[in-house]
Amino acid sequence: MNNFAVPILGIQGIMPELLLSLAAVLILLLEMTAGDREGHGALSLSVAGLILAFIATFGADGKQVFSSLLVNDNLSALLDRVFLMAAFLVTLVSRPYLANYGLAKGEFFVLLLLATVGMMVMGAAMDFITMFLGLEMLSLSLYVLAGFFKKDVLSGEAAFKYFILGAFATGFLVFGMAFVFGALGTTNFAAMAHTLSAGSPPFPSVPTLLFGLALILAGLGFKISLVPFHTWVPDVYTGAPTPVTALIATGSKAAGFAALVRIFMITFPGSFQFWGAAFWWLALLTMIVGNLFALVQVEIKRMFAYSSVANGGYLAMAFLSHSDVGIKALLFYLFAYTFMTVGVFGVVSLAGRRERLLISEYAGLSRENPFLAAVMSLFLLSLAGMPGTAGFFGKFYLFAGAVRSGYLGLALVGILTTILSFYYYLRVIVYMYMRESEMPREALELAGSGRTALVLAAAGVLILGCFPNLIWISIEQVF
Amino acid sequence: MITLSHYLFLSMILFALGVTGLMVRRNAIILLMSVELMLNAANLAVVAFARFRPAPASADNGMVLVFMVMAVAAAEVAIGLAILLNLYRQRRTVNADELNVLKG
Amino acid sequence: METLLVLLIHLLKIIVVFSILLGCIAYAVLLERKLLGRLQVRWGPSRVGPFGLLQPIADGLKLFLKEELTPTRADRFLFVLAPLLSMGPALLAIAVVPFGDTTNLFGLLDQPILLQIADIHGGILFILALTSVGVYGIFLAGWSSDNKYSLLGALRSSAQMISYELVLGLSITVALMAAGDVSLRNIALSQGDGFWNWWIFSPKWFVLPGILGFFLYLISAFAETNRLPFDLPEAETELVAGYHTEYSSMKFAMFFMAEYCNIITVSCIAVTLFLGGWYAPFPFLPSGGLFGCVWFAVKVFILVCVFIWVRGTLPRLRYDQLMKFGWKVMLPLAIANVLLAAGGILLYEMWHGS
Amino acid sequence: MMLNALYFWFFGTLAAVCGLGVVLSRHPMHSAISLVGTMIAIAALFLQLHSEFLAYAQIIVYTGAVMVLIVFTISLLNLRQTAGNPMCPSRWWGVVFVALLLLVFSAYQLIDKSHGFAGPARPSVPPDYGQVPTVARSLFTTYLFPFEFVAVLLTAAVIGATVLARQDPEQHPTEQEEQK
Repeated sequence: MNNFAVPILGIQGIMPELLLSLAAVLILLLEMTAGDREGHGALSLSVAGLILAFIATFGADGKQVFSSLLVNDNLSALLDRVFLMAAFLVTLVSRPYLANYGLAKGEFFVLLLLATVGMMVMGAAMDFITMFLGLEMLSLSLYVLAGFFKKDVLSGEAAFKYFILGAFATGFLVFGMAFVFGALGTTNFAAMAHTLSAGSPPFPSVPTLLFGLALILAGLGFKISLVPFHTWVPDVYTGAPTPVTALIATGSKAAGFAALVRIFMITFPGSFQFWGAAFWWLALLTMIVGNLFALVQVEIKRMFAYSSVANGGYLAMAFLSHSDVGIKALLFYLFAYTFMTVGVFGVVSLAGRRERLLISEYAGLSRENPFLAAVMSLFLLSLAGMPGTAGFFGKFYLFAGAVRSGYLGLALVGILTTILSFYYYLRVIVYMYMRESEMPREALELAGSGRTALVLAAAGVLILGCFPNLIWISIEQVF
Repeated sequence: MITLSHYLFLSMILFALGVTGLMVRRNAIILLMSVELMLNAANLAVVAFARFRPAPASADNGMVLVFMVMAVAAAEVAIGLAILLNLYRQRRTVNADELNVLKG
Repeated sequence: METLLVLLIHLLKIIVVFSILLGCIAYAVLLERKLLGRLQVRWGPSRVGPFGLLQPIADGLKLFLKEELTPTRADRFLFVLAPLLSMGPALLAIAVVPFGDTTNLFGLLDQPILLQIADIHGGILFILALTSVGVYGIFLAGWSSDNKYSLLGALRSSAQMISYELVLGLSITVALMAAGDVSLRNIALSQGDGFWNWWIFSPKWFVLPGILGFFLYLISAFAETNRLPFDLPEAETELVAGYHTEYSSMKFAMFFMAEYCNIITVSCIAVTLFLGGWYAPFPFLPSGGLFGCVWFAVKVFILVCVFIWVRGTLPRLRYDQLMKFGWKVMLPLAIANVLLAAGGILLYEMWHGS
Repeated sequence: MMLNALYFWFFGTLAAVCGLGVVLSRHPMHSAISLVGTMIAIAALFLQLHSEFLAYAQIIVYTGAVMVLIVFTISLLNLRQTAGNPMCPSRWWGVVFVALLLLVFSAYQLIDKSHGFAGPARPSVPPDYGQVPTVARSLFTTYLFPFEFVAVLLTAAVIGATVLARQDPEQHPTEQEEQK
């Protein structure tokens, strides 16, 4: 019998992922045995799993585990916290939202947790193989979640569009990975960087490597909805159940950025001259197109969809800054963006037994439920970049980084489009406070966990806005 | 003599056919198959690269990648067909052009 | 010159094996009819030739001379492709089966030749791959006929084959784990010196997983070959012969032959994996060279008889029973069996210090 | 060497022609069967590239599982020929783009001989290259994490597919069986 060396397991390195998977399995078992109709059991198990996983992220020791397929450094721990926070808030919002439709099934929470596991693996991946698997875990779960309302035509169509275009992007990504593998002979990021720095040329030729990188950029560009690859965004964001939209807009996007950071900023910083220009154009286009299209929308989810595209543009700007400054700004903005985006989609989810689709339907919300209107205004102001909110510092760091790296023009475009965005964000506030609803609605009741989520998100926005140093300290530790 | 570029060229053709299929066909199941074609093309490229690299030490690496892509493709198809089945129950069609309640 | 000789030997091997296989298929049909007859207390075919021994030839002639029919709304291309897809993989699978060790044909040759057409490394995977292609033959036959009974038969059959393929794969895993190899020749070689070393009885895992694995394999093989009690796809009483309703003449003959060929192939695999391949049951009996082939043939013959015996005695299952049985009984058992075998092997190796 | 080239050209052409069949066939079932052809041809090429394990895995996973699932769905939904042109002519600009990409890439391949792109000598491979035990060993040692993770991923896919495809019992109890 062949004896072979048992690999070093490094279970501690994947503790958060393990805890979440365990929670998912427990929910499944609970569903099977107890018949958890209202989703209370699933909710508490998810929350427990997420909190434990969050605590476990503080055990990051910077080591590479599982034959250096994963890394457990401060960057991945910080990203894990972004994902877990997004998932936590979304979970809290989901139960009351789903219960409204009588669909609070355990599977929803299971898939949500597994999607989070996918994001975390993506954030910690040091190898194309693990990155790809994490991405697919995330995507497959989200495809299903987007189509979770089986009777709903919009949800079905959203799932279909998301799936087909996502699979298309996966095809590009895998083809790109094939060529990068061919050029460097490995799928491991550290080994790739080593091969490049050792001066051995890419195997057939340099263009092979660049071709592969371009395809990977296209494939991941889909995930983070940069502009030529953003066509799915409005449809999917509108059709998917709103908490799922929140997760797609935050966690999934953050995971995409995490993979991009690992590949482009950490593994291939040397070829900046090639991919830098691509990011410049992508960021520019994304900011302009996202904000312009957001201006003309009448449906609220569609408007936030384009606003999320625009935010992707601001985030992409970070890639042009010198690597560590860029990564720090990116991380900070990801935190801020997560709070405010989950916040707005949370409000949209909970603002009524039936969702309000049009912006004009938000007229008079301040009377029905002053709390909802207030937190919504806070999130909107933060998205617009008002000082005192998280959005302000987030944008400030991003633009400052771009200016410092000499991309004045791009920063200027960013600032101009931000000013443009004031119009459509403030319009919602105007509707909520200054317009009367055409047909009077009675006061809204908010379920407990939904309220908690919104309070937490609002607190996050305010704390980041007033004391950015709290989070900046842990970001500084990344490098 | 059969060289690396032969394989890469074939892989490129298959990939291009997959992309073409995604663009010109409207039947959702054919779209799904086109994606599979793309993944197959990528797999072929990886295996060819692994075989022709000067140092074949990395071959296992490429093969594991291919194997994972296969496994994921199976999962992806299962999910995709479930989505399609659901869509068909709602609309009695799998023509991508008729899915236009949401206007991109 | 050397290469030419090698090529010639290979060609000869192929011709010999395939002609024997085709003969076996023809006479397996006769065997089935005879045995079934006896089981049902009647004679079976007895008119053509002595004891009906020429019956297969008469059957063959009859099938050749019948008229070919193609339904008007059939999908012509697939209608023709289906029997080929059914027959091809079934025949190909025999190429990797080791019938014996090596032989120099009683001193006729200087160098011993392998009693196997091709000793490929991943032999068992090759066979699994062929099995998975074989599903298409049946499915396309049913689909292209444009007949709802055929389609139902085809759907049932492929669902059944896919479900039981899992069990099949898991049950053979046990033997693969014990032998530590996937090459059929090496697996057979690992079972020499007496029947207690055959993987069905092997002490490596304290007997149970071997026997359980063998029976799981056998049951799923019944399902894979669409034999009673799992012959739902062609249940005459409900589906009018199922997927091959619309087929006649040669094309029908191909499905027919594929079925019997599959029976022989799965028997060969069972013998190779679990029943010691070409080895005699006791070490003092000769099993080298052509003797091995004899032992192999005897074992396969017994298994084929078991197939027929089961057909003669068991009633047909209902479709939902079949599916439930596959997923809720066979699959868990097979998974548990793999774990059990793994544990057994681990203990064994710890015991013997590996 | 001759035989080698013949083998490549045969299966390479088969793969390409079948790939074309996927795109051009009017009926989804024909597309599916063409795709099966492509996959088998690619498996044959894997064999030529000494990747025995992957060749079998390709057939077992793709033709044995993935394509059967697709073929099943086609016949379950009973998708008959679509009336009129199954292609969408307005999307042909995309095809032009793809063709251009292909052209550029192949031209570059043909021109760029300096890096040995057009014909590196085939390096000799170790005898156990690409064999089942080799790949298995790295799957269970170096790549243990992906292996286990893919199991979780498949579980997620199973859960997801059942959630979507399962019909709620009160609706059509008879169709339950077909979902398997």
